[in-house]
Amino acid sequence: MLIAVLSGILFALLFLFFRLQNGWLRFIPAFLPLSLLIYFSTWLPEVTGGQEILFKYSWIPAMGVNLDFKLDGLAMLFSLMITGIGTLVYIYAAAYLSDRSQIHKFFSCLSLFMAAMLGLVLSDNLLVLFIFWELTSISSFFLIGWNTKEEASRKSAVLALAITGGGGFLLLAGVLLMGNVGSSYSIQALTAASATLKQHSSYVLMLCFVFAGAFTKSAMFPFHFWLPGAMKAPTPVSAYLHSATMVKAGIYLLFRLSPVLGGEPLWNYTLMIVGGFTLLYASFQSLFRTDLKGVLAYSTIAALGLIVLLIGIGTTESFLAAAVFILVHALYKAALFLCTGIIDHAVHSRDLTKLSGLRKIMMPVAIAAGIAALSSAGIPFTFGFIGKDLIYEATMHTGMLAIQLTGLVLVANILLSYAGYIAGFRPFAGALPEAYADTAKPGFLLWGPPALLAVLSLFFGFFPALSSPLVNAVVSAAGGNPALPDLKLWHGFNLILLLSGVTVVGGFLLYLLRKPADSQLQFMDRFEPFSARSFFLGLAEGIKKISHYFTCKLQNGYLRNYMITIISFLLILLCWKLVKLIPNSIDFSTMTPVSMYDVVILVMMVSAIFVLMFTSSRLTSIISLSIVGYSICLLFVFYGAPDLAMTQFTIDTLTAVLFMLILLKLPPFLTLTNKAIKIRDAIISAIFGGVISMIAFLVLQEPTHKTISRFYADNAYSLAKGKNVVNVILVDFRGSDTLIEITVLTIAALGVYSMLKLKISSSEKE
Amino acid sequence: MNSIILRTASNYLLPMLILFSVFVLLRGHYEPGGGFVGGLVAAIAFVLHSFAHGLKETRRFLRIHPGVFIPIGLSLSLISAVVPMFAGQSLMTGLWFNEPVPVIGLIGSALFFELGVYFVVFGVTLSMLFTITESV
Amino acid sequence: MEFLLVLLIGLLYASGTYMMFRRSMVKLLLGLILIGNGANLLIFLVGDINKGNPPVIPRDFSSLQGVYSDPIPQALILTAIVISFGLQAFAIVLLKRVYLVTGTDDLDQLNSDDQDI
Amino acid sequence: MIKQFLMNVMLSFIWVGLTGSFLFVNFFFGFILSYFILMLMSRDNTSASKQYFDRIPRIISFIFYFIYELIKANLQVAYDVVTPKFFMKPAIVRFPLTATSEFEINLLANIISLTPGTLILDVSNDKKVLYIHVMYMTDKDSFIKYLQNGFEKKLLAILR
Amino acid sequence: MTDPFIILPVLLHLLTAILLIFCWKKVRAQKIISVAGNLVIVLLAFGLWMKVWNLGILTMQGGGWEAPFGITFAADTLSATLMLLTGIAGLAVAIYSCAGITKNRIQFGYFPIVHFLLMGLNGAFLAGDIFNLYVWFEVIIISSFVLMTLGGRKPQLEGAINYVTMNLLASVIFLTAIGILYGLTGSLNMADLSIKIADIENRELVHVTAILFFVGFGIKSAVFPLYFWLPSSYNTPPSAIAAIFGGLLTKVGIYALMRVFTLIYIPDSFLKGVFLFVAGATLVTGALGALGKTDIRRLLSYLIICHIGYMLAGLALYTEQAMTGALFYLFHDIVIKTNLFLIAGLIYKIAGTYKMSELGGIYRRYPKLSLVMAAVFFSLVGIPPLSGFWPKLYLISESLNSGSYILLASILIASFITMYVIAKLWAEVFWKEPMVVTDLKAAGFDALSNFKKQLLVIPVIALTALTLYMGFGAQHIAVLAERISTELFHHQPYIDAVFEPKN
Amino acid sequence: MSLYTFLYYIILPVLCISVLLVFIRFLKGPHTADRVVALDLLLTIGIAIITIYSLVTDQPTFLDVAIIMALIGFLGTVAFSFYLEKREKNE
Amino acid sequence: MSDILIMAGSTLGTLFILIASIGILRMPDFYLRLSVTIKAATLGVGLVLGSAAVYFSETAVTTKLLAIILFLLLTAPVAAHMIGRAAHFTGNKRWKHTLFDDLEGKYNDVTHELSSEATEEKDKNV
Ligand code: NA
Ligand code: NA
Repeated sequence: MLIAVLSGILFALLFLFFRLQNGWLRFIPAFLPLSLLIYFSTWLPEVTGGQEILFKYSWIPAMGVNLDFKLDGLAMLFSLMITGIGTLVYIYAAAYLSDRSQIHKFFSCLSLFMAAMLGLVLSDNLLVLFIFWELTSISSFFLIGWNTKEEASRKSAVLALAITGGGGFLLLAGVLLMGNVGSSYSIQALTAASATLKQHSSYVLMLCFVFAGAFTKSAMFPFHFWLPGAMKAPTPVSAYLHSATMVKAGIYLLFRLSPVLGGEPLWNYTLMIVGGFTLLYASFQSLFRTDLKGVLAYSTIAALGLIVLLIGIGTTESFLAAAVFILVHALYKAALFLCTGIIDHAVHSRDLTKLSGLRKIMMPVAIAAGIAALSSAGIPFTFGFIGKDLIYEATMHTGMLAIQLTGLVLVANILLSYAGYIAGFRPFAGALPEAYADTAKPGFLLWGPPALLAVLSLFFGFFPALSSPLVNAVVSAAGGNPALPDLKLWHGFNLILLLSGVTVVGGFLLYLLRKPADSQLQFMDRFEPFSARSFFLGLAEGIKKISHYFTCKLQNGYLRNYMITIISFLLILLCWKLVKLIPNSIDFSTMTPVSMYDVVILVMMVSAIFVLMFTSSRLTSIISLSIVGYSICLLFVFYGAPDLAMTQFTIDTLTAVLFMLILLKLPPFLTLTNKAIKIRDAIISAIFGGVISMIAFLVLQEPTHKTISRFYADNAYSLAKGKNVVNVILVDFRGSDTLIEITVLTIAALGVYSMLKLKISSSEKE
Repeated sequence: MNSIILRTASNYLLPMLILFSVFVLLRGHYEPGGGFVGGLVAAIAFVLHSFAHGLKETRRFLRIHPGVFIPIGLSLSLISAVVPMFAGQSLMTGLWFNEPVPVIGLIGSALFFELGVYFVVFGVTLSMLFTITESV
Repeated sequence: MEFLLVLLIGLLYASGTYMMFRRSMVKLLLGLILIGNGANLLIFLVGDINKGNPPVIPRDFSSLQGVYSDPIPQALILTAIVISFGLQAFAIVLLKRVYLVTGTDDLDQLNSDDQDI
Repeated sequence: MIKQFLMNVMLSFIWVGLTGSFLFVNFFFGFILSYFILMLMSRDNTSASKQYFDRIPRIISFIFYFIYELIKANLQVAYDVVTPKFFMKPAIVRFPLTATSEFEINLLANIISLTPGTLILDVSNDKKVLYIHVMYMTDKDSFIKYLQNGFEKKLLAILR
Repeated sequence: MTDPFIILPVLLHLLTAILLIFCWKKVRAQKIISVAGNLVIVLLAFGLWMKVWNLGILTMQGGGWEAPFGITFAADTLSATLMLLTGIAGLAVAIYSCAGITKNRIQFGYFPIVHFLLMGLNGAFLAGDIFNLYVWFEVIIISSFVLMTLGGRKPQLEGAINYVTMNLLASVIFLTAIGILYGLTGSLNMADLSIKIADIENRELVHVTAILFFVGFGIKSAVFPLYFWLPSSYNTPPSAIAAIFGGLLTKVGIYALMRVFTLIYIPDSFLKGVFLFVAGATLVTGALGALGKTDIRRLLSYLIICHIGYMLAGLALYTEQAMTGALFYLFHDIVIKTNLFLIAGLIYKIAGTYKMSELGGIYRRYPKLSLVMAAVFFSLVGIPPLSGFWPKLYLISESLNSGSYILLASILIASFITMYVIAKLWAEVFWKEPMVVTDLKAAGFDALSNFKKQLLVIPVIALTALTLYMGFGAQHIAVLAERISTELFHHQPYIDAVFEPKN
Repeated sequence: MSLYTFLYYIILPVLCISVLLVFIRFLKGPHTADRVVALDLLLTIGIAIITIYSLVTDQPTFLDVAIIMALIGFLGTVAFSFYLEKREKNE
Repeated sequence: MSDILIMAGSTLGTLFILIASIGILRMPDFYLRLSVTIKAATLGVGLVLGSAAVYFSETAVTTKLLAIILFLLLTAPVAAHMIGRAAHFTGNKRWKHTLFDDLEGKYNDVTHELSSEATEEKDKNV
């Protein structure tokens, strides 16, 4: 099983390095999904028999991340769709893609994507599921942006990644939250702990996160807008991603988590509202599209909304309807996409206002598309009819909401039927324009896959019972009642049949009455500023602007502002703590008495500091600095630190010499800042000085036991054979410091040397 | 700087300062001083010389680039720090000869370490100042 | 005396920061040196200070007797002084180099590269 | 002359060794003692040795002369500094040198500078002239004479 | 356990540096010595790591003086791991530098300084004495100053002024903190401090010093609002230099924070709150800063800041799990940031610019190289199962556990923006066709000899391989990080190891 | 009057007063050269103070500092003069 | 005996130092200040050091003190010369009662070389 899942990834790597330019070699990759399809099909009997097949592989036990795969009905349904439609898409793509030199990379991405999808649907570990979830986002990023030279294509890819990936991060939070609460990432275990999860205080948060992930992925309103953009991808990609795989990942997740998180009103109503609204909105939107792919995109969004709605209803009937509709939709939508691709490939247009009469040059395509459209509309003897039936069945058994929901679904279904007709009939009906007359007929490898899909739609339409075992297994996996009767074509005359009829006829009437026209599109475009897409793009733009403003404010290029910020930050933190520590009185008795020479030195030092601060002469400032240094040196002498005094003195003198040498050719100080700024700076500085003083003072008050310096005082001579204890510390007790210290000096000298000697001219290349 | 008085003064101050620097270096373990101040004083001797005679003359007088003292001193310190490790002891462990030597006193790894410091400080200070003087 | 030193340290820090907030590179550097001095004095102060007893073992003794200045802060400051000498020297030279390249000492004009923000 | 000096030093060391006291004072005493012994021994010898024994008294007398001048001038200046009114008549004088070598000039300059009231500002690049700042200038020529016959002559007598 | 040889990587770096100084101006010899030295050090560091892994904490007492009287060097698992990673990054950079650094920079001490820098890093990881840590920090900053200014032109020097000033400020704050700490305890040994600090009654005062340490290290690790020096300087030096900076320099600040705030201080609720705020703000401001940047290295600079936030978040949450995440991120970040700047350098070599608007078409021209880079970029973003992903699990999970929803939001926002900007970068730099098609054959990457090309590419590939290992072999890293986290939070063994009587 | 009292209560204060006087000159300037001279004199007095201080505390160790000052303070003055002479007149 | 010597020496020395300090404060022009201070202070410090030598009367310390005196005697005049010369370059104002200045105009502005010519001497001598 692991191999089955990972084979896609392995092949992805393999395809990267083996070019497949020559003729028939292009079709070799199709054996990958095909063999996987066969592999998964072999498990069909067990799965439909109600078994759950488990495979466990240890990966990162430290984090509870294990490659646990579970093949149950739901996983099986999706696996079959992924590999089955995958096979067709592979074959189709091999024939479709014109740029042969890149085709191996295309298959690489596609295989990666397929593997990710398989992993997603098979994982029993939520974290692993998430990993594959993100992988689908990434691999679809590459697929959507396949036409790298077009800016629109690149933008759509980034947008798709941003939305689905962003949702992904939220989903991750949700997964981790579920894991934390349920103390496992195993879906099985979480299902068992379902009650705990639902009662937990963060259940709402959990739902928010999970919905964020699922809705972005499955293009629910208001996150739907990435999907039409993603149509910039090559058609095989659209067909694959938007019929059976990528967008269905969200659906899968909701399905999968229904038994874990579902059943609560919040879950159900959110899904119903979001799904319902998306359904209505998208199906309405599809009315106004003139681009074939646009129609398909919006009808896909609508279909996804419908499925979400069904999952939200949360009854066995609705699960059943959803499961069937997923399959129905996959079959007809993939077929329609593939047909669209053929048209695009042949006549280089997808404009519905221009396309017509194409049946004359591509009859098989027309038939396939037609059947798909019929299935989409739910004409009897197509699989779509069964689907519609079950949908109405489900909505009508929702108790209080039955009428509203059914009405909603009815309206939407009519619109969707229309979309199906438009996509499946319009390009083929009517007269063939001159321009298309001598178009070459598409090859078998192009029309074969959609035709096969159409045939399958018909097949299941005639024999719905064949799909029953699998569909029932799906329902039971989602937590519905497993004991369901087989699907039947004929339920007798009832309300549902009537509704189906209304749908079909209504859609057809609409199709006859409405002609796609650019004017309608332009009409809709007027509402564009109010759309979710505009909202999000505007939001992004706003964030960018804010960030730009903010960054400019912070990172303004003025060093002193940076330092003021840093010091202020430090001060805020320190003051917060120090307020509590302000001493009531100061005890001078324990302090060293003040002598005259101390005072003189201090007075001199303080004055020198002020001279240094306010002088306008550079030389005076350096001399003042020297005086400060020399005063410190004298203080060191007074307080018993001759070594320090010597060093301080030498260094100060050398620093002064350095300054002299450097300052020679520098301009004089200028008064550059105004008084207000100076006062502000002075206040901050004064507070800083005060805070440091206070800390120093507080530390002085604390009793300390200096055992270590006592040790040095006692043992410097006996153990280290030196009488100058400071020096003994420097070369022996703490000799390592000194070794490093001279290293610092070495580096500084090297630096000075290189900086002054190495001058790379601006013409020189780096 | 073209002053005869300074030039002459630096001629006799140079040996005095160097002598003094060695004095400071050797007694550091017993009284204030040590390799660091010693090195600085020695460097200052040459800085003074360069002020009086000009950099070219000082360079000629010194013969080798002062920067050469840096790696030599660093190696010396490093070696005196590392040698104890060959005896299986920690870095920087003091090793001492048993008998004291006249003038200097006990000789130990610490002295070589200080000598290294002396060289490094000398080389660093001088090469820095020379480089800067040249580029001014 | 400790109290006066505490105030002095505060003043060194304050004046150092004030200088660092100015626009001139030279002042910035002087400010850093002042703060460095303040830090050294601070370390010196928090070791026990007392007058006139250097931590040097007298001639006829083999250990320090009675009151003596804490040698550890002294060793620390020595190391810190030397290190900051290296850093300061480097910074001084950098200042010079920047001046040579940009022709200004005004820090506010040293942000030609921050356009792309 | 160097031979004599070395001899002198050697004898001082022997003295120190004999007395077994390494004190500076003891060494100094040994030096003076051996100086006189050597002087007595070398009555009739060459000019080189004569030079050595002549020079020491000259140095000593020079030092005393210097100290005398130092204190005298210092007191004069001190008086001027402490009293409210200034009696100074400062000037910068061009002083033609008799001394030629750099060392001589330097020594002379140092000594002139160290006595209050006079300060060497510079030496001309051809080493012929000193520029001296004088606090109490009465007559230029007599001042130059005074210096030439005073410090310069005595100093050159020691050095040459 | 006492082992004097833990210091060897440090000494070898010093030795190599000295050798390199002796070979001043001999470019070829320097290249060979540097690479050889780094290779030996990597092997040594690996040996040390194995030893620490098997035997536990190793110590060396400088001068043979018992703690706390001498200077203690201690290698626990964290130190050993960081030394190993530093060694690897150093080796990669050294190899890259052989072709990626101009001859005149090498003639003016590039390699010795790099070794000094690496020495400083290794030393800082080993330091068991707070003042010794300060001294190592100084080695690091002075070397970085030199590298920052080496052969610099205007922008580089302007950046250097900012860099130098703020780092010096940080050093002074750090030094002040050390002084105060000494005044409080009379000790400098970190293990000793751990004991002595716990005994001080005036807890508020203790926390005041803690704040000083936090701000001092905070500046070095570039957290909000102390990071200003980073964006204005990291984009200026040559890429090999930027790689060491980006990969290692800010991390040593984080290391110090982790060490000090587990061993010496136990943060109180106020400090934890500050950490949380700073971590969140770092994540968000760093990410916002990266938005809309058009210069690759400037973008990466902001991402460095942003991602420092993750590590700080781990510390801020102050649980073992969170720390595990922070450590994992730290290891991941060292490798990846080094690699990213090397990659930026490669891109520059190829296209002659860092401006995204002028770049393009890399994917078409160098598909395989691009894929290597893609792996790095996606690891950076944290696309599972690559290395940037795993640590976030810990962090998100812990922020959920502790109810730190603002931090959680910050983490998610930061992750999201990182992903967005990297996706945009990919689209711009790799997919888009370049606006101006210059004659790159003559000047750029293509003109280099095959050997030189390999010198540039091999380190990138090797580091990418390491990153991939960290992703797919996350189990190993996780176990390692968990062990370190435990060591950090239960530091009694560390103290025991330091005070172990001499045998 | 003991030697200690004499040195501590008379000599040291007088030296301190001298320091202050010189420092006033430093503050007054007016020319930078005056400041340099003041600095030089401060150093010289500093040497005297250290000497007296070492007498007072009976610690000859401090005299080492005085030696260094005597030797190296000179360099500072030379450097300042060098600067005064070499700089371009832009202050 | 030695105590009296020490007291006398230090008193005298301190007095000279005090005079130098008053001098530097009071003197009307730069050259006079320089002139007064450098030597009075040197003499003063010399005396103080001498008295310290008497106090410690220990070879090591005494030689040290003598060394300081020697250093001061060797360096102080040189320093004075350097500053005086520099001050002359920077055009320091002389006291109004200054009689004459032979140095005026003798420096080469570019090379800072000093000539020994006495051509203008007669004119300057007022
Ligand atoms: Na008078
Ligand atoms: Na005189």
